[in-house]
Amino acid sequence: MNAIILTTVWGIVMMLAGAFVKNKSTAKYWAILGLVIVIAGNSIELLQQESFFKIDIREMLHFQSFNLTFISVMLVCTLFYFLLNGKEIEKVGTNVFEYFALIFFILCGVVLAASFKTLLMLFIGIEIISIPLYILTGSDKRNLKSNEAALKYFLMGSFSTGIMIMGIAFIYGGSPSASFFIDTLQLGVGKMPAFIAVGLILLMVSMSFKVSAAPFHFWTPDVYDGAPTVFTSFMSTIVKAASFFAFVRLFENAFGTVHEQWQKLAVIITAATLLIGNLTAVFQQSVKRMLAYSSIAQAGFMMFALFALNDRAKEGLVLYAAAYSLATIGIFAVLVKMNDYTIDGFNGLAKKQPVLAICATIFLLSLTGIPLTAGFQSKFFMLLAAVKDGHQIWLVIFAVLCAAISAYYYFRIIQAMYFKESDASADQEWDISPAFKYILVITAAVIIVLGVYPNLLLDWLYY
Amino acid sequence: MQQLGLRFPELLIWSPLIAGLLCFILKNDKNSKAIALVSSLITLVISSASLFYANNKQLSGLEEGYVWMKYIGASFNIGLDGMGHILTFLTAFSFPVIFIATYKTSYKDSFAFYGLMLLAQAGLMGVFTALDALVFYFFWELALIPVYFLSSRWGGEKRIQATFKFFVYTFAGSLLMLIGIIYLYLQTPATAYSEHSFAINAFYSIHFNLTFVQQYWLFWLFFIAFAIKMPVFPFHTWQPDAYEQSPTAVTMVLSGIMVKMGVYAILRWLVPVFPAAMDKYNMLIAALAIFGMIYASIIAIKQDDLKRLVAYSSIAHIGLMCAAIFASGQIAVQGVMIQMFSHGINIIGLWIVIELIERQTGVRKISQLGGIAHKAPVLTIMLVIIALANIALPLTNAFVGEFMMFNGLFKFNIWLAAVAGISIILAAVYTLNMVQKVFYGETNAVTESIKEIAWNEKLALGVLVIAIFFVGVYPQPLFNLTKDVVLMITGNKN
Amino acid sequence: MGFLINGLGRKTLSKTLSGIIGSGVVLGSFLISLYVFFSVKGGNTHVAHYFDFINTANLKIGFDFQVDQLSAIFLLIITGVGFLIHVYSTSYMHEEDNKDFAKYFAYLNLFVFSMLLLVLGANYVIMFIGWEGVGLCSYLLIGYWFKNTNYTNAAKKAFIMNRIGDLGFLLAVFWLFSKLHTSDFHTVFAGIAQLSKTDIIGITILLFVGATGKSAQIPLYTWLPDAMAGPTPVSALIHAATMVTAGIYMIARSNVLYSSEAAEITRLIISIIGLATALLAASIAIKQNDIKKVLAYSTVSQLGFMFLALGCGNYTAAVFHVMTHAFFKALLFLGSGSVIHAMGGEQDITKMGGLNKYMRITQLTFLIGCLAIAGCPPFSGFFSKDAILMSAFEHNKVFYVLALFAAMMTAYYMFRIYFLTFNGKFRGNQEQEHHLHESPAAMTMPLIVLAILAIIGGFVGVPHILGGHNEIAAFLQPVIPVHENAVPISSTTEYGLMIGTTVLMFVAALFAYVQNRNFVAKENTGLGKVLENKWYIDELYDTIIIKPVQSLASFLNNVVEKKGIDGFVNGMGKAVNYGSRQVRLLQSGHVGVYVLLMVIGILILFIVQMFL
Amino acid sequence: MEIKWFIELAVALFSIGVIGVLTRRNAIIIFMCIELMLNAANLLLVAFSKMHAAAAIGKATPTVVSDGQIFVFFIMVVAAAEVSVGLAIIVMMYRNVHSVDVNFLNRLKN
Amino acid sequence: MSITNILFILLSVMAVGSALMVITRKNPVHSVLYLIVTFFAISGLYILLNAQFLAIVNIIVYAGAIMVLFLFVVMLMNLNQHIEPQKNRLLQIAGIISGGSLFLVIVAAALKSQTIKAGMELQTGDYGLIKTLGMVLFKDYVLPFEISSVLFLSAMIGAVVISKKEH
Repeated sequence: MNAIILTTVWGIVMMLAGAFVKNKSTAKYWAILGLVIVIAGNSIELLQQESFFKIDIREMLHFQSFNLTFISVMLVCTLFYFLLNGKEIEKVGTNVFEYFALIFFILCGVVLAASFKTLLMLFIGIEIISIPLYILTGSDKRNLKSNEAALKYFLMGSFSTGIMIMGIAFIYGGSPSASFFIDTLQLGVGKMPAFIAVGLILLMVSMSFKVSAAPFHFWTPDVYDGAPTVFTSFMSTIVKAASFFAFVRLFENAFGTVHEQWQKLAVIITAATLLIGNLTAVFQQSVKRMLAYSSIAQAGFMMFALFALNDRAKEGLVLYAAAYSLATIGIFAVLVKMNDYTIDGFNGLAKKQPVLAICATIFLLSLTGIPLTAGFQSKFFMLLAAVKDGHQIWLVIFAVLCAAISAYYYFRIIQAMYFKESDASADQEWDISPAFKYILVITAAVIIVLGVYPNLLLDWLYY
Repeated sequence: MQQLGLRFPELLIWSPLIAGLLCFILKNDKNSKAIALVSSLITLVISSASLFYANNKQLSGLEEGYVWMKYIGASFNIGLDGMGHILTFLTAFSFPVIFIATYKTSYKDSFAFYGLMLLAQAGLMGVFTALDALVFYFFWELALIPVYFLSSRWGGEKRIQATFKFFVYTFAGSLLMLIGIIYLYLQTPATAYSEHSFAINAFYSIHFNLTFVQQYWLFWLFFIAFAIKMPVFPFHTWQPDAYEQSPTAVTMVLSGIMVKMGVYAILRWLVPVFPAAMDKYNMLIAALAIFGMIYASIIAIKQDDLKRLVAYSSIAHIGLMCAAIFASGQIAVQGVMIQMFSHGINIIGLWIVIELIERQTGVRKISQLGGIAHKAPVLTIMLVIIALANIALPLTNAFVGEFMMFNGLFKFNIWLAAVAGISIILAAVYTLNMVQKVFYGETNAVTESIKEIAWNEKLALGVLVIAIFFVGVYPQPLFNLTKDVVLMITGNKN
Repeated sequence: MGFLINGLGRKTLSKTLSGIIGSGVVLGSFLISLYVFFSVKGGNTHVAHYFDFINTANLKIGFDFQVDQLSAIFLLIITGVGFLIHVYSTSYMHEEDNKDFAKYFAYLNLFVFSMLLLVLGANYVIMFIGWEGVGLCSYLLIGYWFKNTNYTNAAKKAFIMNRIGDLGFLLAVFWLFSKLHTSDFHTVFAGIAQLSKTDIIGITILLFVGATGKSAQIPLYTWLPDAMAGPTPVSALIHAATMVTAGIYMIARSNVLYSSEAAEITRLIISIIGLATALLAASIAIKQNDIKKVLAYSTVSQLGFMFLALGCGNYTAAVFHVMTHAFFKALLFLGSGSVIHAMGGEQDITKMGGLNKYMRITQLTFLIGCLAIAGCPPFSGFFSKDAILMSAFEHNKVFYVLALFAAMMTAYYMFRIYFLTFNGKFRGNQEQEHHLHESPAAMTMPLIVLAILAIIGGFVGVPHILGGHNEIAAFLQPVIPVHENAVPISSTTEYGLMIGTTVLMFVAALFAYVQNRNFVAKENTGLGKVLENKWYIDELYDTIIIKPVQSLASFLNNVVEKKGIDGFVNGMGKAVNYGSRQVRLLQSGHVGVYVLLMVIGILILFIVQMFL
Repeated sequence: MEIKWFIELAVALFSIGVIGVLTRRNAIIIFMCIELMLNAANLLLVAFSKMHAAAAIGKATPTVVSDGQIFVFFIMVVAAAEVSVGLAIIVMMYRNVHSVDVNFLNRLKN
Repeated sequence: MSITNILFILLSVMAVGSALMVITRKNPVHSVLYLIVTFFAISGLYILLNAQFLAIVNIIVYAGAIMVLFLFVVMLMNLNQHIEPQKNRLLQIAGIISGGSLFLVIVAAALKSQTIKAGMELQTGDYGLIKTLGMVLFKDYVLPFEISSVLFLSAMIGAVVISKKEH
């Protein structure tokens, strides 16, 4: 609850500051300050299990250790994001304060999506996330790619919103309590009613859209590619992870008891996502677009949480969210510093910028799922959950083969950085402060610490 | 005192790990060489010392291990038994030898080179000491990563593709194994902390809870991972390329020790875990391994590149080990134990010689070399001894192992043993061919400039040769070390 | 005993730096052997256990040595002949520089060590260690002049062919292990009752395969003539006197197995192979012009005789022939070495002739050798060969006739080379003629000693019928029980055969003299050409074994490995790449298509959920 | 009257909206079709709301039964917000390329 | 047939018919106008469903504000029917087919079960009045109500960010 209020307030503060503060380069400090406050507020709530504000009438939101921890993870990831990308956000356009304000509003939506108890809150949360994102995607106004991405994202996003509320309507029609509370569907273990079934499918479609699971992923590569890179970084990590959390939360609480009846849908989506994400990423020449496909591929792994829907899956999802977000934020932070986004642009980076190269390597290894990185632990938990579920072992095998394919495209970057020579002419100006390097190293260190001892994070889930 | 003995496995991991990180932190090209050498010698001392505390009777780590991921039942549990002792000692022994032999080779960014080498050593030590499936998997992968970087960074012309193929191949295999591990884990009984456990002892008793069908498919998940690592036909094609393209010091690690990971893993994590599947598939796999052995031997005849030749020879040797394991008799498995050690030593020796030749002449093609024996008699003598050990001449180390493995194989199936025997002949053909063409005959323009080897190389090769003869003549210490573990693995089968 | 082994062990480790040390230690071991011999003669056989070579739960192999009558004889032969040859070598090899000289002796000593290991081993494994060890030394010594590719090829060939035999040996050992769990001679022989018929046949045949490799029998004999590439003393020691007889030793040692009822078929095979080898090799030897090659084929042929004896169950005769053969063949080789030395390395007998004028001692000793090998009484060869022929006669008349024919050929080719070398006119060039000289004492002394042995060596085995006691048979009695023949041959027959044989030998020798009195080099035709080209056996092997293996290797390497398996692995990568290129086309960039695909996705989900 | 008719009507409108999205190229019309889809959902919500209200006669509290209508209210809020942002994006696009044809949007593909 | 049924049929036909016109008219202005007609029909249906307040809001917000905005933009861009050439015929057919199947599938799925016979007759229609809804909205739903202000804020900022001219 603290987080919602504080993000909203600070969003407004940023907005007003944008009107009154002339020096745009101070925006990032404002934002970091605000975020620290939000994190503090959230941590206090996590520690005390009690919010400063008690206005949640009819308990439409639900806060306990589990989702408060998740929110903290997301907020901390955002902090890393701000620290690494603050300078780059300034370069996108003139409305720097507004961008930060929008990000704070998105965070508010993230918190809602992580704590909803009714479909209404889910809907509002998702929309609060989506609408600012449309804007951020299109924020590079002169860039036609950015425009195109914004329009595509907007049209398809609205389309999925339509599907979502259609689904909500059917759920409402089938709800015996005539309300939108997700835990009052009283499904029991029998065959679920027709309205619920239709609503479930439509909700699954729209949530799959949000987390870019195949075959509803088509917006992802184009939007991630077209959006300003700093915002791609944000939307492919925190937003996506939050959507996933919402997705799993919704299906666990609302439809958990009839898990077997819709599990096959999750299987189809998972398999398709893994296949398409990994396969398409292989051929990409642009690192940015490759990372877009890789985010689809990673979504395939996160889909295991939905597929298995047990304790390990939920823990794994949180871990995955942290690992994936940190690694992707990190790799995007490196990417933003490059002039050339193609894989060849990374040639010889190890010589020119060894710190960047080694951190990027750790991020990529984490994304690949090599032990000692958080990426491995998260994949491990996902596999554990999926195997524990006991059905469809073939899907798990398929997933690990896809993970092997993923090594192919992630390692292309590592190979470029370390084993290939750059063109002498291709050298560029580097705008890298020591602080940036330190933070990058810290990010990498966090990934390794989580990889070695994931309980640092997981213990909080049951605090 | 017993507690002290139990601390050795940790030291074996920490010593190279810390030294490796030190190399990276200092970033000093000069010192790193010395750091590497000193730390590897320290590791050797630790490993030798641990032999005195060898507790062969059973696998035992620290009482509880360090509880690592408590509620999923994984603990950082490491320990050594006879097999672990042999392999950790091999690892500890090989690295100083490698460092000494390549002391004169200068690598670009050598701090990174030595750092990664030491990290690889730490990973290997971890694999050989892990008593917890998850820890094992961790190290299994960790050993791979430094080697990947070493090969890709300092390797030959086509290194990137070759090592990447190697990496993806083994990575895919080990992920399959991960699924197997998870599946098994979920069948284990609850412990004090958690629903299930990754501890090795839990895995060993798991087969009582598994149906035969489960055992069968789980067996393949594990076996493919190990088969790729060893490698066994038809999963071997990464190997010649990887060996060819890697810098020789790394190839030594790869072939001398890393392939033993596969053999070790089969003995530790496959054979005792799936007895029913062993019974079902032993014939199939032994036949496959032996086919691969002959196949590799025949191909080796045609190789012109020294490294590829040794690579195929290694595939053949590993094929025999694999077949012997699946022949599943005590004698055969005992032979495998010895052979793991022997093969490591021999093949490292071969690589050192190849490295020396390549460094001096820049050539690895058999057809372009010749007459080295005039210029470097000591090198030649060493090489001949090592080559003969490689073809298992009596009184060299490999004879003992191969003798026992063939013996076990013969008990298992006469025809398999007979067919496998052909490889003895083929091994002589390709090895002697190589010796003849490279070392004998007249010198030519390429070999004209070759010089006698220096003290450090003499030292390294000398140590290896002594080891070859020692094990060849008096292998009993190794038997004593591994006797119990062999019994444990093979159970009551003869 | 420990003393003996220690002495031998030290020798191999301390790579001797001069021939004197080399010869000295062999002399030392010879003296010890003598001591051993006499102590054994006094009935004092002994098995010494040194340490456990392999000792595991159910495999125990000790590093054990055994001295009994059989090994004592071989000990004497090895160390005695070995000593003489070491002495001879000091002179023969003096042109080599210091380092190589030392290396040579080191190898030679290593050889003696391995050979002793072979004959002293108390179980098959130790025997095998020596067995491979002598193969290795043979390899090293044949390829001693490693600059010459032909020589190294020959060395390689020898080693590989030996290895083929070794495989047989090894399998036999495994067979023993799998049935009896041991390879100690006495336990194996004691446990023979536990072996089934198949076991015995399998084991004996496999052991024999091992013997054909080491002792150059059909089909694995071709390495021995090529092995003449090594220095001549080496040929004398290894490829005539000692190593090649290892096969005989092994079978004689295992006589318990071979004599058993079940092994009858094996014995038959051995006889046939031995006889065939004797004939084949002798026929080839007739037309060879290289003096050492002739001797080599002669060796093969004589080995064939020994195997014939073994096949006929007369182990004593075989061992006896080994002994006499060691004397006279070493003598012949050393003699030929002396000739070659004098001729400055020339080995072609068509380029020699009339050497008797220059090298008296050599000529005389060589003549003695020829007489001995041809089987002229009372030279040693007569007694041993006669024993073999007798047992063949007892066994099978056809064998006897064929063996007799082979013996005649022996006489023919031996005298052919004798006459060509020493009689007639010198056919070499001027320079060589000037160079001709008698060899130094270090070379002639061993010749003389061996000549004496070749003359008197036969008297240890004079058969009863000639008033002797056949002492060797008596001596070997504890190891090789004498089998009484079911149908004893009458004395008359035996006398008749002996005389007949002797006469035929003389005829053959005379024929050789007549034919080669006035030698004119001419092209061989017809059978002669076939014989000169050794029945084209090498070419045959080349076509049916080496070439197919080579092309199979190429095929596997280029097609199966690169295109097949690796092609499949790389094909996976390519398939992923291809799939990637195709799948990304779905990402067409058109919103309409995206939404359409999404709707289709929704439809699929509905259909799956609702109607499946 | 049965709920069935309303479901059919709402789904029909929804599907017409989907068809519109699929077949038209003008971004504005596509957006209008999406609005149509939203309205179809609204209609369904209201219908269900009445269905629940009818079922709740005599046993339920009135606060419960108006949930559906409240939701429609929020959907309208969201739609309004979306429209403002969406039209702004379309206008921005139009300013740059002077077209609202979505088929021009193919710089990003593969 | 009661009056409600007749009204229902009339309004349904009107809604579906004008919706079809929306997607078939080439001229965007016509489409906008037909959409307004659809919204009016839907508002009529709301009244049938005892949602009087929503019916009014629908007309005010949708037909009034939103559609006028649309119309405004269309006019502003001066889009007429010539701008939009025919779309790929194949894609159109595929679109119609899949949209039609979507209708069939959802309806079939939703009405599959025979238990859905719920009647919708209601005697008192006061629960859709502004008074009732207002109470619910500002008591129970005050939190989402407040939070939706964030939505509007961000939409506002967005519109500004997107539309503001940069220099």
